[in-house]
Amino acid sequence: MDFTRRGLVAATAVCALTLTSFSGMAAAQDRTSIRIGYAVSKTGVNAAGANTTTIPNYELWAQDVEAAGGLTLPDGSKLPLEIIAYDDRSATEDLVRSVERLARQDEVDFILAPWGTGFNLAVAPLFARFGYPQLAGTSVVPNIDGLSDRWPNSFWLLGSSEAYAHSLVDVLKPAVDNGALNGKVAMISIADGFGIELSSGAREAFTDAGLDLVMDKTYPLGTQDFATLLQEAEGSGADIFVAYSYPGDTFAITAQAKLASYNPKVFHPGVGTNFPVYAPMNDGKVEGVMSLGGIDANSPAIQDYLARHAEILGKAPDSWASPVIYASLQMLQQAIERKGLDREAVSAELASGTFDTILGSLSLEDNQLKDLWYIGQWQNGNFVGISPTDKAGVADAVIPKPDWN
Amino acid sequence: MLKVVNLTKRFGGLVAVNGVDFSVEEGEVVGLLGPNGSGKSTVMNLISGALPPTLGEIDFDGQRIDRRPPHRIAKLGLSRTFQLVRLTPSLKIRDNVILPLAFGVFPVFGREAEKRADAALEQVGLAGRGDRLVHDLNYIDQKRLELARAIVTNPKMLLLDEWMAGLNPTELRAAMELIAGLRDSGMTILLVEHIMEAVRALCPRCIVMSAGTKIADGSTDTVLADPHVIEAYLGKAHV
Amino acid sequence: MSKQFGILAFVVLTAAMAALPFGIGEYGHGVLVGMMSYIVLASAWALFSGPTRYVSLATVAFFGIGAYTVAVLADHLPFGAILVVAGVIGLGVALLVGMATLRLAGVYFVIFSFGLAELVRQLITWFETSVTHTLGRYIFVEITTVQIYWLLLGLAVITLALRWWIEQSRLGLAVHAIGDDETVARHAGVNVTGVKLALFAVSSVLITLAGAIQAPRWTYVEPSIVFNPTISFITLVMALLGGPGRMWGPVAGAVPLYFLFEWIATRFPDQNAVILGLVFVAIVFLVPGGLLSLIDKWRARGSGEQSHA
Amino acid sequence: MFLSTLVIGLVLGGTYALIALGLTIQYGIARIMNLAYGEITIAGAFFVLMLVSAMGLSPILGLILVVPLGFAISWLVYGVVLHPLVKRATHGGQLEIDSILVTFGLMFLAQGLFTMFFGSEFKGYNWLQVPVNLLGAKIAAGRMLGLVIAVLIGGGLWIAMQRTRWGVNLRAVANHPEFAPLVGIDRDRAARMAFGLGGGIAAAGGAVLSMYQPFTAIDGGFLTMKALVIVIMGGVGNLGGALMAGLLIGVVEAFVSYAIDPGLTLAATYAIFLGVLLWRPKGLFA
Repeated sequence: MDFTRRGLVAATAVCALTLTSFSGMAAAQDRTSIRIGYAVSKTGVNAAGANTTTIPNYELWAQDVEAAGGLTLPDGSKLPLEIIAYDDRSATEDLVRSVERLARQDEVDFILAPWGTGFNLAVAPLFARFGYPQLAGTSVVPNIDGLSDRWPNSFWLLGSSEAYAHSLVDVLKPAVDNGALNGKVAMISIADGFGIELSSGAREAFTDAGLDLVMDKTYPLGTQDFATLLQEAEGSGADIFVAYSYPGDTFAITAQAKLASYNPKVFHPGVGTNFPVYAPMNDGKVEGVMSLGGIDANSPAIQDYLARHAEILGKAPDSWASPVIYASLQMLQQAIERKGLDREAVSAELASGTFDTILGSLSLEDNQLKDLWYIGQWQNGNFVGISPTDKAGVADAVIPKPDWN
Repeated sequence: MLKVVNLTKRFGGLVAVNGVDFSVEEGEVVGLLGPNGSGKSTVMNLISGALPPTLGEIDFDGQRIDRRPPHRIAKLGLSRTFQLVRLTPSLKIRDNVILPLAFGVFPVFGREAEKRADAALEQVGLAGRGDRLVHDLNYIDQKRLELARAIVTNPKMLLLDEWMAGLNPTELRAAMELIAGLRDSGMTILLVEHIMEAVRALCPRCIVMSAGTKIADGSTDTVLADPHVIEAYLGKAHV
Repeated sequence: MSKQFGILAFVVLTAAMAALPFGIGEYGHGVLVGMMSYIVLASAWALFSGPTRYVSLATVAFFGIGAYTVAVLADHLPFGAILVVAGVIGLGVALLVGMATLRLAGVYFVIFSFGLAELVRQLITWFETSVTHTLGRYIFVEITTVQIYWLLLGLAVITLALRWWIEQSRLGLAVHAIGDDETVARHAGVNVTGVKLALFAVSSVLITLAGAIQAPRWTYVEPSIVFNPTISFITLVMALLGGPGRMWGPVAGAVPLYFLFEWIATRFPDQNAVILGLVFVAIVFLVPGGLLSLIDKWRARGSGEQSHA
Repeated sequence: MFLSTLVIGLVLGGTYALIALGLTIQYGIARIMNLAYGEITIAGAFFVLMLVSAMGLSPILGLILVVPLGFAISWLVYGVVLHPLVKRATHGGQLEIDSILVTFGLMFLAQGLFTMFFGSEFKGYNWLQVPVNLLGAKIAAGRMLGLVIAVLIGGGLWIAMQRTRWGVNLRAVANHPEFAPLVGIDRDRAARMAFGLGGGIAAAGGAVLSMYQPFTAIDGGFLTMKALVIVIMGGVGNLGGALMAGLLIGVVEAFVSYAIDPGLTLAATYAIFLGVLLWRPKGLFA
């Protein structure tokens, strides 16, 4: 029965390891800094997305705050930031544990949201339980209204899948009505949370608007070749091509569409179209391509943001989630300035206050940011917002899209 | 005890065993001879179930056993050794011997199995070494262990595949005594062997194969004097 | 030492592990869940792969099936019943797959098991997108982290007890013999296919349950979340490091590696992958053949004292 | 539609085949299951990207330069990391486990280094994105080039394996590793050579890939798995088999996507692969 002896040794080791790893819990609150923590996918399958949208903006904001001498508190004093960043390795279990660590071991003052729809949903109950506000800037979720009831501290800033679908319809419908488009839609979507939510929202919205969905296919993660799908889309005779795709797919879809001289009157691929690399990757010949998001290129605040992002981080931000994330940090900053480090009060302020951000003056309705660019289009080298069509600073949609060259 | 009818095995285009018939009566010790590549080991593998036959029928102790998996054939009371010693080194020596007991037709495990395993080890000359590792054994002792594993279940029939190959003269004598002891206890044995001394001493009857077919079957002296057999072994020039 | 003492020590150890969550914070609970999860996964993996030496990368296929079952049924059945259903589904898949594949050997099985995990993930994704049109699913089950930990601890106890029971029983002989030489085992009367199938099924059910128990911690699951192939690799590495041939081997591999990974992830988040890679290489070189070989050396030195085990 | 789908499939398969060729050599001759194989491919892609975007050189020049580089790196990796393991292994099973572990570690290491140096965003450049019309399918010239290079390398290697003494030696090691030393072949040298050669081909595959497809620092894992599937289907060490299996997978994916459901293309790949494993574990073309 020698296993028992070894078992005891193992058990002792387990206990020792576990206990030592929890000793030296967070240091006393001597308030020489404000501790901000976050866990995002620095590595793994989500890293490409997180490193394009979330991480650069967290870093940019931290530098901006530092340059300003720290975060201002209600009494006018300033405290520097102390940033604690973890890598969730693109695994939810690691993310959940990192957030627990930030809240309970590091005892940070605020936790910034992770990257991605699923990951934000996965930690929403934790943020709620620990009482941290969650400013989710990279989540497109369905049935968004139920979420803020369930987790009152959660704020969903990138809109719902239904909103994207309706905004797209708002752009398309007038063109269909005046005969510029034939009203047929070919849609492909990635078989992943993002693609499914958006495509199911779109399916409904298209039908309601009387558009004819002549092609509706999903493709799995990891698909590299879209030649057959594009062939079929072209063959369907649809004037409107919509793809709810991920960045790699978006690039491939665009490249292959150009190759095949497939030039539908509306060409709308998914995430990645709004990435800065999209234009140079296509020799700048992206005029008229539509997608999710957009910016008001004429806004001085946005121009300043773009310039600082490029100057400080050495690369341009994407034109969808990046400004939203940066604006969410400004909201957090201003809420802290008004209410201090009391997280409950900060959450309440986020829910009800009005904030001055690079996206203009923002306030949330039912914990959601609804005043947002849902659909954008490449026009003269910028990915500008074209819908909601009644939003200030809106650009007119160019339909039909000009030829690829 | 064992009856083989029209046994045939093809590997792709190669016919390793071609329509072999023979039978072995209870208590008999029969030598299976033939030059290298004549199909002897394949016959052993077909009987023990290691390979399925292409054609033919094998009956053992009144039951048809071709197409049966080896573990079910073993349970009927047919044990074997392998041409190249095969043991299970992650088990202690005694456990190597207990294995077939534990999975016999009437499984024996625990004290009783240990007792019978130790008895079998003693029988083959490995008394008191049950707790050692297989790696501690030299070649002859590994062969002994393999034999202990084969006989511990007290099988009705034993297949020995060149069990005495590679032994020095002293070891060979000991090995022959062991087999003789088994024969005297009434065990039916079919053995493939190249050592003529052992064959003459142990087997009253021999079957000779060449190129997959049976070329002789009869009393050892007669068979070994048969010109066909000599031709098969030594080539035409010597006839 | 007697068998009674062994059992007593095991019970005391289990009680101590069960008491661990008291007095440590919620982050500690999360750590315990992660650790216990890998203890179960590595031990269950080794239950089949250790003695038979089949290197399986199908861990996440079953883990994901468990988690996904919870996601599908969370609103319809009580959690206990869901666990039963998950176990049954895991068993069914394991038997089906096992019957088809256990004659593959060596690296072919490795690749097959990896392909299986991918196939399951692709099929579930396709089904969800094309048939139900919902890929992500919410899991709202009222269960605390500590309760999850206790469930996993119970599963770990069952896994280790099973391993112990197998080692004591005649099945243990068969299992080791199969690992050494299947032909010998067959000719000794062992129904090799049956034994392998049974082990594969038991191991798979345990892994399925581990996935099911943990699923409520994530709130929201998608196939890409629960069928993350890294889980298979980490499990494999932990079990191999500790030594899958021994009852406590996987535990001995899982615990230090888990803490090491955790430490690296929190201390060096930006160099995580590089350090992890170097650690892997270092383990292979500094602990040749894994901790297993060290344990073998101890065993060789102390083989006399083991004789009455 | 049938013809153009076939052409699309063949072109897609060409890339798969090219990447799988190197792995089948590594795995067949050096007997190392190299889980970090795809990282050499990605390293090749990054190398060409640097040449093109930082120095403005032609990707074709990059392709030529990257082969000896991939060879050298793999040759070194074999010598420094894998050779000691081969020498140490007492039986095949241990080497198998050791090499899985160590190359898995190398995979992490390489992905970490790529991320540190290049970031984890999508990288790519634009080159030869001119359509070539082939039997009704419009294919990127870069992609066509991939197919041509795959066939050239595959064919060239096959001829070298059949006709040269060097190739005969390598094949001898692949088919009968235990007898090779008896006829005076240095197994270790052959293994190192094969590992390097495989690395060279992997890097070439990366160079070709970068010509028409954006990539990230962690794409190597997918490539390794796809290559592994093809290697097993084609029969380990079988160059012609890898070429055929790569093309076959490409064609199957194209037809499933076109005729059944794009959501099932990858499922179909794995289903066929599992079927082959069960039906002919030694490969379709053994």
